[in-house]
Amino acid sequence: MTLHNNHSATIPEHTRPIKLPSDMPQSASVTSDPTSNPSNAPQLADETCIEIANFNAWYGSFQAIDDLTLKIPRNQVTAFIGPSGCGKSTLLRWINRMNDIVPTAHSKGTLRIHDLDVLSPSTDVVHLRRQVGMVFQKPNPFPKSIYENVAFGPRLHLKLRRGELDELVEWSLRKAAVWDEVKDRLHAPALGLSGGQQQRLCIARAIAVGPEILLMDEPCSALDPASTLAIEDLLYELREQYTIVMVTHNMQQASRCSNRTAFFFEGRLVESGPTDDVFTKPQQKRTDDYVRGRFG
Amino acid sequence: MTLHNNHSATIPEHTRPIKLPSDMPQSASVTSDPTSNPSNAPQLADETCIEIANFNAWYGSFQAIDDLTLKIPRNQVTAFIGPSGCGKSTLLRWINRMNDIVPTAHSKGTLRIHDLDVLSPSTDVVHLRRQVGMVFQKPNPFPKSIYENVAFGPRLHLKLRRGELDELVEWSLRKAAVWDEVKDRLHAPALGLSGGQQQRLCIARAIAVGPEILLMDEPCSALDPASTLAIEDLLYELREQYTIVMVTHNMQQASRCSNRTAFFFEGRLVESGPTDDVFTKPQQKRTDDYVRGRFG
Amino acid sequence: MSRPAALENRQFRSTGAGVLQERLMVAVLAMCALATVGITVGIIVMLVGQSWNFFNSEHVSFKEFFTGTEWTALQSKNIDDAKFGILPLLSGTFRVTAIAMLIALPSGLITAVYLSEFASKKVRAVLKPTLEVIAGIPTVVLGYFAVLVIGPSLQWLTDGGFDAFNATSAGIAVGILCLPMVCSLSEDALHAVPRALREGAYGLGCTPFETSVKVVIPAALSGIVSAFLLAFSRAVGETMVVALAAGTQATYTMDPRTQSQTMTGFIVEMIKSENEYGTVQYFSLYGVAIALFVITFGMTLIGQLVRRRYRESYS
Amino acid sequence: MSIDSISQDAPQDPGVQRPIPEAIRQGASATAESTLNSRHRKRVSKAFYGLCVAISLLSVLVLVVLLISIAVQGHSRLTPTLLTGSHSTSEPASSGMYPAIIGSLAICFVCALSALPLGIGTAIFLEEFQPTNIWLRRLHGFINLNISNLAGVPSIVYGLLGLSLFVFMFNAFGQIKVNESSGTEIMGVERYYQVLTLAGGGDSVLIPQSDLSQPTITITEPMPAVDRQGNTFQLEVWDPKSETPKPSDPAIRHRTVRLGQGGGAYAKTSWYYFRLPFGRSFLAAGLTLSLVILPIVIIASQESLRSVSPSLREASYGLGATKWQTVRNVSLPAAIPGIMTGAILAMGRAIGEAAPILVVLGATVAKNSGPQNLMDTVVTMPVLIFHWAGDPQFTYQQLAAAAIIVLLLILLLMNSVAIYLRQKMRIE
Amino acid sequence: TTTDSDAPAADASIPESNLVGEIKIDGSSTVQPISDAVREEFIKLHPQVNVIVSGNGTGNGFRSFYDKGTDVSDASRPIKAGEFEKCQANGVSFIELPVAYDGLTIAVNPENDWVKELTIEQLTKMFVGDDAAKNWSDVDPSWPNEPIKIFAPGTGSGTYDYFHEVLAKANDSELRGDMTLNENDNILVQGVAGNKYSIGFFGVAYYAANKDRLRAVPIVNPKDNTAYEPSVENISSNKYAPFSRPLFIYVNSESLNRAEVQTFVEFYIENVSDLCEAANSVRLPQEIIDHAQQNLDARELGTHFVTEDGESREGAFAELFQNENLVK
Ligand SMILES: Nc1ncnc2c1ncn2[C@@H]1O[C@H](COP(=O)(O)OP(=O)(O)OP(=O)(O)O)[C@@H](O)[C@H]1O
Ligand SMILES: Nc1ncnc2c1ncn2[C@@H]1O[C@H](COP(=O)(O)OP(=O)(O)OP(=O)(O)O)[C@@H](O)[C@H]1O
Ligand SMILES: [Mg+2]
Ligand SMILES: [Mg+2]
Ligand SMILES: O=P([O-])([O-])[O-]
Repeated sequence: MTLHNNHSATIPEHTRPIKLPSDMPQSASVTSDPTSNPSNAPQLADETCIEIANFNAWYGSFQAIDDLTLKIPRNQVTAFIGPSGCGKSTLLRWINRMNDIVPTAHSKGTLRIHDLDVLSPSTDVVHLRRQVGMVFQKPNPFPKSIYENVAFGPRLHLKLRRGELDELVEWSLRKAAVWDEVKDRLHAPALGLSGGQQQRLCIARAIAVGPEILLMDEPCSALDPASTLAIEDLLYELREQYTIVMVTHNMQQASRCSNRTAFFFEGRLVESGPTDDVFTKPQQKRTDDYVRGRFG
Repeated sequence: MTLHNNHSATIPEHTRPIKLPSDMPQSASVTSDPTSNPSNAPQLADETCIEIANFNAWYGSFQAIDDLTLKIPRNQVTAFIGPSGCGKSTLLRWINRMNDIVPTAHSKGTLRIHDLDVLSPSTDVVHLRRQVGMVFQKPNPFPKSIYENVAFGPRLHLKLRRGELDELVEWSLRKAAVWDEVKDRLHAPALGLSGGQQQRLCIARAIAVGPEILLMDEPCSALDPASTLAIEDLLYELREQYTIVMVTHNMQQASRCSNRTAFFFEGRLVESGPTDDVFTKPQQKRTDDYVRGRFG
Repeated sequence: MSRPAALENRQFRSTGAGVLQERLMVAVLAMCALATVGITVGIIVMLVGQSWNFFNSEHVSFKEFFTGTEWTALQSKNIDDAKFGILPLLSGTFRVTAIAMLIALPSGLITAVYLSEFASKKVRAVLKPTLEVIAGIPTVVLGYFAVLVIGPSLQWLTDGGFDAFNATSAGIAVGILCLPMVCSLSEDALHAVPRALREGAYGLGCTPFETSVKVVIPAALSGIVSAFLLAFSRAVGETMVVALAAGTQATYTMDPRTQSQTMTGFIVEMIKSENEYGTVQYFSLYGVAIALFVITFGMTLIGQLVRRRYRESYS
Repeated sequence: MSIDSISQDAPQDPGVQRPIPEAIRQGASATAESTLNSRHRKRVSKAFYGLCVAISLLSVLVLVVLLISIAVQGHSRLTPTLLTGSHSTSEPASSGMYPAIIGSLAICFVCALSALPLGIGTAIFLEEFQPTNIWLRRLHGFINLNISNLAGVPSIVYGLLGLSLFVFMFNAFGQIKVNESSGTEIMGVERYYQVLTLAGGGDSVLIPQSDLSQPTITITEPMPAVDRQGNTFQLEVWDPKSETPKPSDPAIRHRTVRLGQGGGAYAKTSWYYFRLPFGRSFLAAGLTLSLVILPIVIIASQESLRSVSPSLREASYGLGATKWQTVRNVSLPAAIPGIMTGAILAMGRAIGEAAPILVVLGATVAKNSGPQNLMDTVVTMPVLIFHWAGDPQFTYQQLAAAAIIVLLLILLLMNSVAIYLRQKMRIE
Repeated sequence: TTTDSDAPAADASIPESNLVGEIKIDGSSTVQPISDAVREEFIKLHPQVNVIVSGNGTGNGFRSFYDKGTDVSDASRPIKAGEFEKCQANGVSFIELPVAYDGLTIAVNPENDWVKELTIEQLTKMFVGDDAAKNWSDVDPSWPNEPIKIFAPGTGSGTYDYFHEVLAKANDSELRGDMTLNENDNILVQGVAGNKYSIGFFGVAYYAANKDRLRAVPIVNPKDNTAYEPSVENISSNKYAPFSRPLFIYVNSESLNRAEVQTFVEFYIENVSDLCEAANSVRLPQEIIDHAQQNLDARELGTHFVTEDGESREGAFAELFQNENLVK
């Protein structure tokens, strides 16, 4: 809480850190235009948003993540790379406690988002997930209309007045750069959209509840080249206002879209740092081998 | 037949090309030491083993391969690359008529292995598949013992005395570079092996029936780096005696292991040629984009 | 693009009601699930409680119950004449079940192999619904079929060598009844065999027959075995067909041409006759029921265990 | 490493140059023989294929023979009477199955109302609320195992359970006897005395019963009574020994009884009449059948829920939905077509079940109408078929066949509804 | 619907019955067809009365009867002393009403061409004791050497009891234990009709309904040594002895207070002689019916077939069915 209060004046409203429900009234008064102080951006860039320390995760008795320590800075795109099965998805799914639904999954260590202890059993996961949106490998819109997909989250969480929901849906779809393509068929089934449109719809759905962080697990791996491009453009825009963590298999994509890269191997973090450094002058031989495609 | 007879003296016994049943007696007399004339190797490299011309393939009404023409030379490794769904596997599966078991699959055009018309309904597929071994993306050993896996094919096709079978199993496992790891537990279940060992076992199983051609559909994509390395080493050895066609997603793997590369896109062959040329000076923009990771 | 008011000024719904609803639903659903355990407990309590009246009687001994070759619960008015050896009922059940299995297992498995390995879409489109229709036929109908078609045909074929009610016609009808079950469960098992194994076999030059018999069936064996066990317990527990077609005389023999009262057949007869409710003869039906329950429960349990092991071996 | 260097290195590597086994050498040289071998193997394969086709055809053939034999036997009895009449011993030819159809549907209804919520709830609990705690996980596993075992329990055992649990309720609430109040009555019953009037021919009036311990009444003086519309009126008494002649006006006769006329208790029940134990009632039968189909419903629902793509569920959780919200908004809507299909198939099973009904309701088929109240007994189609098929008279045999045709048609109808539902929901 | 308060006089001639209630009947499967026939006629007149007829056998019927499970019990033999005691103990008093004659018919398969007639001795050989004849040839050497397959009513039935009484009671033995027993007489018919070497016994009604697939065996009357068929005349004249027997209904007297039961039973006695013929039984002499009617009208409770000391009375039906024998 202290960490956050010191900075609260400089933090744009929409990236307000996660607070326990009791904190709401205090910070509700803080309002400022997110774009009013661009000069603050570089300064913010180094503030830690997610802090992982000595983190271990298991599925049953299989250890998927082994003593991992990593800081993920705010308002940047962090890419997780590494060969299949190295634990990238597992880590991502622990950040918003998605692994709660895997009966065999358990973990140990520290995982904080600002001042919130994510792993604590008393953490309100509903609240957590409202602040930490997730986008999956395969676009997974609900078999409902486009509108209903986006409205799903707000309907669950927010008290809305008439008209507000429509406004929110439009805003989210615009933000996800898919509004123009769907505005004439908001009530058509979402499954009728193309893969790329579906994936952008999923992003719209995720940002409609106003998260601070977006987790993306290989968001482009099921998409055609054109759709991939559209999503990459979108990431480029969104990073202004969200902290983004993405898993990718495509090294070129990682180098194109991310500010920072973390390389995992067999459940351990091998190397992390600014993307350019990791790709051009990796410190570890294994990283070098991997980014050059020698394995994986 | 003519094409083949001209060269028969230089072809190692176990890689003798496919013949129609009527040809058998004539060539049965041909025996020569496979290693006696290494100087011939470069010359052989250009002889066409598989000839594909104006080939089209469909699944139901969906055209997976569109008017494809390609020559695959003998005793070389040819790599098929291209984004997912471009028809690489489909082509591979037509070469040994594996698509016979897909009810909706049908095709048109020319597909010859030496003088054998593969697609002709009168072709003896059992005989064909004996000569064209196949190794799959995911290692698929039978749930039997290691020995039984390798002995499975020979038992089907050959009349063998006891000792002969043992000898053959050992030879195949040695050839597939897995003998040392399994020789003490030949009768243990094959499913107890690691992924890489299983994949090499599958290669041993394929060569135990004495094929000329080995088709490999992403043989390393399910494997860890160490196993991948072992398989790549193996390919390197085997190409001396087999014509190898492999599908891969890993551009670096293609450039490391193959002599020739064919790039597919959306059911068409975009470019094919010596691997170095395709990777360093591709003729087509799309090829360039792909090998640089701009899509796929 | 400024953020909509709804997000600028997020008014969260209170989670209290949601949490309460969630708890309530979990409790309700857990009650449902526990109720299923309650049913099993109920069955066991009921069977044990009622059969206590039987086993506790001075006229019944466990030894006689398990080894006696005469069962005269329905025939003896006088408890002193009653013989309670379950072997005749077991032999009746065995005869009917054996005949049923002789029919259902091979043909069910072969049909399953056909469906999963060879059949074209069109054939499947005909065959699967046909089997589903057979599976949906009420057992009374099959009993009727056994009495009216199978029984007379057998008598006609053998020139009266069969009784009017006999184990064979009941067995055939029960076999027809079990066939779709064997078939669909075996097909599931065959279906679960990874395609890769089939392709591996074809890739080595196997014919379809060799692929099925040497690779696919062995790989699916535990699933098939558990299908067989389930069919077996279904046949053992089948009631209406035997009540109509198998006859009501409990004889300790292996002759499939004669009447054969099965365990279920006996229970129905006893219930229908309401023979001396409260007498040992009446309660003997619970003794038979508990034996029946133990047999079928054991079968399904083994089937489940087999199935579980095999699931693990693939994942 | 260039390709050229590889190909030059290769021959010098001694590891590659292993002798080719004799087997392959010979196998290859004896190709003609192996072709013969392959021809033989192909023949075996063809024969096997033939066997498969033959056996599969046989199963179709069985169905055809069965249907034909039933159609031949029953077609002449497929008359309107079959659908409107009821079982008759004196005039077999005018027998029908109206009460049985209504009875089966009523039982099915009870069955659906009880088994579906319970079954779907259980399936949801097992599939969607998987606990992380190891002991609770074991409990889950145990419940799952228990359900598959329940699916294998013979239906007649469920019948016995229903008999103890629903029909008699272990005699905990008393027994059902004639001339006494039956069991523990909870609602839907009014007690009267029924007294014959002077009108004769079974004309009677009802007199409210005030003292329940008094099973009979003797009319000695005028008293209030209820007519068949439920209106209260004053009942007149006529003394045969008195001078007054027996009233001749039928309207008066309707309202007059003989002096000293006795009457016995009559329990007037509403449709919602409810008592414990249930006795041999369709409610007991429906509940018993719901035990039979419960495992089927659970397993079908589980399968259907399992086939809902986990990614949809994760999407919902990712948006901060709770488990129950996810179930209600995402999993259940997506699984409903499968659940409905399973449910309807289970209903089909319930409609065709006879053994537990025989145990719970007995084999009586003489009933002219559907159930009048919850505690009324019914006739069901399978039991009627069982009864008719067991009767050697040719007419009944034909009737049995005709009833089977009707039953199969009803099942077919249900299955088509299932398929229609499945398709419709899939499109939406 | 017509309201009865101002219904026109024309309707009064056939008043529409508004009798309601439920009547439960169980017992003899031999009487069941008669009760069924009466039921069907009765509910035509009184459609709102629910009459449930089961046929689980005389003994089973009596058990429900003394447990107050039924209002009326059908019986193909008189109540036994033990059953009467139970009734007394449970406070169930009843009126005993004979309703028809039955000839217990011994039937064989029509293809059976060797059995022309049967004597009591032959029947005893076939049916009594566990050492009874296994094969037909054991009864008469000229008959085929094939096993006898016997289909008989269940032990809860009056027919079984009656048969037992005639053949086995005298020498204190039991009927053989390896018969196929079934309370459902239709199953017995099917069994006998289905196999050449089978034999069975049941009420004449079941034979009459299946004359085309059964053959009734004439039974030698021990009094005049002549074989008689179970025909209507032979049964009613008691020539078909000893297998001619009366059928009864027993009515719970408490139930008889109920208007619907009273109406039903009156209807039963009034119409049974006509209806029983339709149901293939044999009508009783009118004087017996009249006597039954009197007993009913006078509510004469008790049985004629058990003595004061609780012994079953022996003797011819017509002689026993007298008021002086009535025991409450
Ligand atoms: N639900 C689960 N139960 C058991 N093991 C799991 C489960 N999910 C993942 N694993 C195992 O945990 C390890 C890490 O998995 P994870 O999905 O995090 O890998 P990944 O790096 O995302 O790989 P990929 O690139 O293939 O998605 C793998 O070995 C995987 O097999
Ligand atoms: N059995 C099948 N039935 C119908 N369509 C199929 C079938 N198999 C493949 N296809 C389609 O044919 C196209 C080519 O498939 P193919 O498997 O050859 O692609 P690929 O290049 O091997 O892709 P990948 O790299 O993902 O394996 C794809 O669009 C695929 O969806
Ligand atoms: Mg992953
Ligand atoms: Mg592929
Ligand atoms: O007539 P019974 O059923 O009692 O033989």
